Amino acid sequence: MSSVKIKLKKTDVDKLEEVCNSFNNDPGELINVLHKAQEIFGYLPSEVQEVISSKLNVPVAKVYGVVTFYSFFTMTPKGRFPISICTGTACYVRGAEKVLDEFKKELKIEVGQTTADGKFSLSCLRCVGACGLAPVVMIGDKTYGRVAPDDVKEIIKTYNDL
Amino acid sequence: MENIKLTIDNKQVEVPAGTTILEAAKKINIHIPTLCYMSLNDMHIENKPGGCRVCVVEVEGRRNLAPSCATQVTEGMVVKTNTVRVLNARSTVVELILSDHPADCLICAKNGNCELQTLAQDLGIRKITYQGEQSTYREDTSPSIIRDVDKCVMCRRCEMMCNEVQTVGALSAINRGFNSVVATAFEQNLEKSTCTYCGQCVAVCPTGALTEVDHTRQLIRDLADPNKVVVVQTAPAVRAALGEEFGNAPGTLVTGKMAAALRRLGFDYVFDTDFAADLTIMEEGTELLGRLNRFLAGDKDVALPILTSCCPAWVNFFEHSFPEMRDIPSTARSPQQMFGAIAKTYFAEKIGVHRKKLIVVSIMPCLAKKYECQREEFATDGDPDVNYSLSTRELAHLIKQSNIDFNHLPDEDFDNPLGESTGAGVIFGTTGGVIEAATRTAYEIQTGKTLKKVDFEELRGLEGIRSATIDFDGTPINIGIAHGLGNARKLLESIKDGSNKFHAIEIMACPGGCIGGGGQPFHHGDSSILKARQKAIYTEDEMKTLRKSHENPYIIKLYEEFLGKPLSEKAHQLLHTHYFDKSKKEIFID
Amino acid sequence: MATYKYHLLVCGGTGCKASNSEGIITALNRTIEEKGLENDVKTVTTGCFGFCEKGPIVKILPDNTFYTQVKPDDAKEIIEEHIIKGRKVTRLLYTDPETKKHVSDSKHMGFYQKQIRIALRNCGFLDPENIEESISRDAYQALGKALTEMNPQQVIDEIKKSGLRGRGGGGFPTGLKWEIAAKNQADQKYVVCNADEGDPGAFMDRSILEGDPHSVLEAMAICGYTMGANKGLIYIRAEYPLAIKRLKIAIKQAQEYGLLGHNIMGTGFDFDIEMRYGAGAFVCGEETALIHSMEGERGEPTFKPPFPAQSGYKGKPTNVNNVETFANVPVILLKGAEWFSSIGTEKSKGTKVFALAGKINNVGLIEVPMGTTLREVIFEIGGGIKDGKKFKAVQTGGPSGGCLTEKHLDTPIDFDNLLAAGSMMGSGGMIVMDEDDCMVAMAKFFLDFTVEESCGKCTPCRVGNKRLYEILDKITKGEGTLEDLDNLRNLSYVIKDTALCGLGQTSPNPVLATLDNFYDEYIAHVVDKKCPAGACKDLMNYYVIEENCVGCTACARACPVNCISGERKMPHHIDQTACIKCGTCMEKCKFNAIEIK
Amino acid sequence: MAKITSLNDLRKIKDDLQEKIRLRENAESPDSLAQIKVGMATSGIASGAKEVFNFLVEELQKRNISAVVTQTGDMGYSYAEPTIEVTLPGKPPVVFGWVNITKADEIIEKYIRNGELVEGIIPANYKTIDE
Repeated sequence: MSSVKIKLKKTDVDKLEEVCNSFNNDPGELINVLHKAQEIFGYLPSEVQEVISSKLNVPVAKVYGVVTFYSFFTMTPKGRFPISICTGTACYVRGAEKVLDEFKKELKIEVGQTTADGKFSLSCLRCVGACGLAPVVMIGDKTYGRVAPDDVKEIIKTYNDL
Repeated sequence: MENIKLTIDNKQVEVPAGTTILEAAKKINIHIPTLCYMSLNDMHIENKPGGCRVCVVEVEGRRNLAPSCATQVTEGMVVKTNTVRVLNARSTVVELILSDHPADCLICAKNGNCELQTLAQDLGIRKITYQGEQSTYREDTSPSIIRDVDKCVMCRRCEMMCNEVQTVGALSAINRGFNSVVATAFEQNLEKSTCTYCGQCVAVCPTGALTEVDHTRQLIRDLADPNKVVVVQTAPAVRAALGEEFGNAPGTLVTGKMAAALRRLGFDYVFDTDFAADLTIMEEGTELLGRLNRFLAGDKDVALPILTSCCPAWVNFFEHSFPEMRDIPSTARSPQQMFGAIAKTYFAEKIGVHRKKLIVVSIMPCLAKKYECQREEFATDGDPDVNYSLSTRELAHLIKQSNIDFNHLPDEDFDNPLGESTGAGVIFGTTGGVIEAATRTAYEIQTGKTLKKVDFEELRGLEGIRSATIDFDGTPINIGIAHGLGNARKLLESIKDGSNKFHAIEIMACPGGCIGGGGQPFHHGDSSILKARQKAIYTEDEMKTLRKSHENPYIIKLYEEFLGKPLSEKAHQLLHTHYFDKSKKEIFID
Repeated sequence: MATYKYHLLVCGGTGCKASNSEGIITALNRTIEEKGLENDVKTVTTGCFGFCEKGPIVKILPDNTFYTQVKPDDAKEIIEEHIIKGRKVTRLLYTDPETKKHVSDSKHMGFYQKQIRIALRNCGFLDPENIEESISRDAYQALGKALTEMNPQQVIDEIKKSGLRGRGGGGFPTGLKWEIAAKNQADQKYVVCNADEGDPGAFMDRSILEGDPHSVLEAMAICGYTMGANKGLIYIRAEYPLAIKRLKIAIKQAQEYGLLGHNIMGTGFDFDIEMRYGAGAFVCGEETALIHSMEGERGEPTFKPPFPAQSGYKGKPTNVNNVETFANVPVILLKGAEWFSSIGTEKSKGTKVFALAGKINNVGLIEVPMGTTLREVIFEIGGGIKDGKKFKAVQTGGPSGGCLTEKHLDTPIDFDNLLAAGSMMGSGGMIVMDEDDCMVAMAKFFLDFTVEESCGKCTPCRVGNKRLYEILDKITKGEGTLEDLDNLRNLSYVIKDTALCGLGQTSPNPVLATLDNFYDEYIAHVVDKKCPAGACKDLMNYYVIEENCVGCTACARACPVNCISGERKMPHHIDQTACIKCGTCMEKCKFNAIEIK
Repeated sequence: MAKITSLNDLRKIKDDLQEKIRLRENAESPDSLAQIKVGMATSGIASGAKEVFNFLVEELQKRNISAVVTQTGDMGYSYAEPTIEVTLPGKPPVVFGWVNITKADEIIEKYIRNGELVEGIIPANYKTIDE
């Protein structure tokens, strides 16, 4: 958790409050609100959680408790090209771990981290349901199937050139 | 309700439907060990997440073991609480907890009072088979409470107290799996949270994960310093509980022994917060009558009901959660702070000591008092009116450290002039007491008549929210009482939406009032202890010859010699305060 | 209305979409337009065909020609050759791995031959975004029948009689569950569809929702009718964007048609459905955790009783079934309980969908009658083990299940047989492993999953599984002892016996199953410090085969830690104490002179 | 779209819509339906196979006869084109030659509907063409 306070854009805060209102500021809708908030901001910094807490009248500790419970929510900004490696069983037995290691090696970051230039972030997914293509890697919305460790360099290169 | 027959460890027992196996077993003196489970049944407070799995038992016909705290009995159920399977499972579970727990028992604040330690001892655990990674967290020290989260066993009692009972919401379970723990938002320090320092989390924590900030070392140094005059004040609830730390039955009054012990510890003056409680009644009662009379005279702008302000956790609570209502509570400072202000002015002058050389220490059943005496507005030139505050538990430790045989001490009296009090001051220690004390005085001042009976039974009890109407010689005065901040919140909401019309309200942050404070000897979930303490408080009141604050001769003298009259300018300066809006969150917006 | 002579079905399931099935449709449509065939040929985006291994799939009707691994570039040829000239594009046909012959009709493919598709009946057949296609295939007929011709108890009785059991893992009789929920009186009740499929390697629920959303919506309404609920909630993984999109479209269309909402089909029955999103927590597959999650809380399970049927969502009676269970319901009502119960085994009726994955030729989604043997599934439908390797084990039931071996291959699959064999049905993940898979590492993989997904509420799961994982980790690193094996077993039993919810109670299953079936492999790791499958990196050593080494020094120059030494043109040597087992030497060696032992 | 307000409504709509996927439904259960293959190699098309094919598809639907009409490549009877192969459920396939619209109509009414044989059968040692 970084202690650096970030500034939120007024328009984004307005949008977020709008989202809360659209759910009638119902505390029971916390998870739906968090989903929308993450769509707006890309991640859920503490400031965003504070806004949601006061709108929904849910203690911010509890908001944080919920955010840290679900792996889908993140408090660190994702890279411009978020890389997710499926580590479901089907991908595991077809060598996902080696692919993951290769990404770590190439990008010099660990799972959950973002490269210094903000370009790539690395995360793991549990089964995207494309087991026929195992091992599967997703970069943004694009899915790469049957990825071999040797392909990793090439894949990263296509994005580095963007 | 229908009864259910079952067998536990080959013994028949009949209990009402809805009873748990744990409760049914207790009925026939089978004590199944528990850890996360806690019930203060008289307060309707219960923690039953079924998470620790220490209380598992074998139920015939069931595939796996059943948590006895959460499993309700059924007709003909056959339960076994001590088979090899159960014992192996139980000790393995405790070993697992221990495997993720620091083994620094000898120097832990909870040593000897730790429920996990007792459990490990009772189960005869001699080694931890499953060793592995232990979780580590940053320690958090606030003015009142220390969080050593490494020792958290995820019983969730603190979380339940903070959220369900107190509705403060400073704590929540965070993360998941092995990394889950109870913490504050963003794992920041308590100081940055909405924590009121009520200390109820500390009161229920089974281990050393939540403890109070300890001032005994500092006190020992101050007592030894020949250049300092050290004055102590003791809150009313302390005398009703301190004895428990020395093996006395709950509810044993140890007022005299406590005074004797304090004197043996080396305090120069042993005074009583009860004196300041009487003073509080004078100020708060007068303020109440002032507002009331303006209201009765038709003044629409007057803020009613008046709310008591002697509980510091309650003050923190409304500053955080109801800042818009901060003109309603009485401006009277708490007895602790009134005492400090008078000690460092009136008394310091009297004995001719500069206030900076006078150390005022308080013994409180409370952890929020540690924070309260550090509030900037309660200091003159950086010198706090009350230097620091110790809990009942810390005092007990100190007495033990100083080789004092507490139980064989003679009963001694407090010193004067700040040691004299009436029964009204004593009952501040329990829920309903402050308002009863205020009523005794306000009634006589308002009506000019003497009360025939000073006991207002209608204001007493342990129900979370109570109300009563007192006849002030023809004028009905509506009084509301809430203890536990969750109940306070309900009462405040009802005032806000206009569904309740009270003239005066007493609020205490802790369930039971100060007798159940966060600094008291641990009740370990036994609410009969709280009841016994409450009874003791009323007994002490009854034993007093003077039972109304305005009859305290030293109070009368204080006004004559120093303050003038209640709400005088001097009284305002020394005995009243103002409140802050702490609800603002730091959210930067571009 | 144009009478199409051909329907070209293109799989729009997630797997095929990931391989650009959308591009295929665009290309097909473009060619159709170019050739002026708009009135003769219609393209349809359907749900998953199941045969994911060979996706993207394009199926041509009416002749049932099944084209595999189609690329957008193939579109032109398909239209020109197949549609215009009536000649099949042979190179796109499926080749039977045994006979090496092309198979044109999916009905003659081993993958489909043994399947009976009930839950998947419309997947790969209908356009899931078009309610009319569903209606034409009897969607909402069962609901209409229930509402007009049956009372709630009759519906429940029919479901009970069918023998349908929950497909989410527990196998609880569905009709009984409905009956309990119906009996609890309340002003408000809820029907919840559990679409938070969490098994890594199971994707049947997603495929049903993507391919046939209306069958689920209809079944939820039927369930609502039986229990007196007028509100349905679908709890779905946020990671399933396509399923979410199609569900939303389906709900909207059903509302527009008056098949959901107020006064359905004029019967006075109201029922509406909303979506709730999961956020990545496996434990939310457990119904109490799921309900807490829908209420905006941490998805921690709570002790039952009270069961959701008594006190569920917002404290109201709630019935939770999973997607596949619901998908079976409308067919049962239309075709009758007797028809349904004629399929399957004595105690497990109907079919089960499995996600077949791992080291198998035909990865995909299959639906087989209960009682089909593992051998049939793996070797007939699945086409056997990939690359001609040897079958070693099959993991069923995901992280909660166990590994079954050679000796279980002829076990007919049903709820009870799998349990008896030390595994479980789970939601239907079936991962096949070959000789290269280390079973200790496999158990560790599943425990890693459980540790990460444990909610942390109860001690055995929070700490116990972590300790299991640590012991397994030790063993795979060659640091395990025989005592560790005993400890693994004891701890596993205690966790099973004491954990709070199904996730915790079943989490040691992979450990126990591998201990039971592959004890030798554990012994090899612990005593011989060897990994027989050659999968545990720490137990492998690289050696130079002296006869093969020509002393070219390529390996020595590439070694990042300089642990290879030797004279030029002389056999080299690897210093085992310094080797970091990176494998570079093996990669660089052109003479096969490096081996792993 | 008007709302469906009764089960009968739903059934009616279903019947109306069924045409749209009849082709798919029929393909699902080929063994229980008449199967008609039209030889549509270049020579077949030149001799009018396309018209026959269209006629069969449309007329069978109009006359509410469930059948699967597909096209196939060269059947090997170029002398008799256009040729069609008709397989009734449970019967061996029969090939008809010199099929024009009139002939096709006759085949539908007599053979497909009633199983009566029509002139023009090619009695060769016929082999089904399939990969």
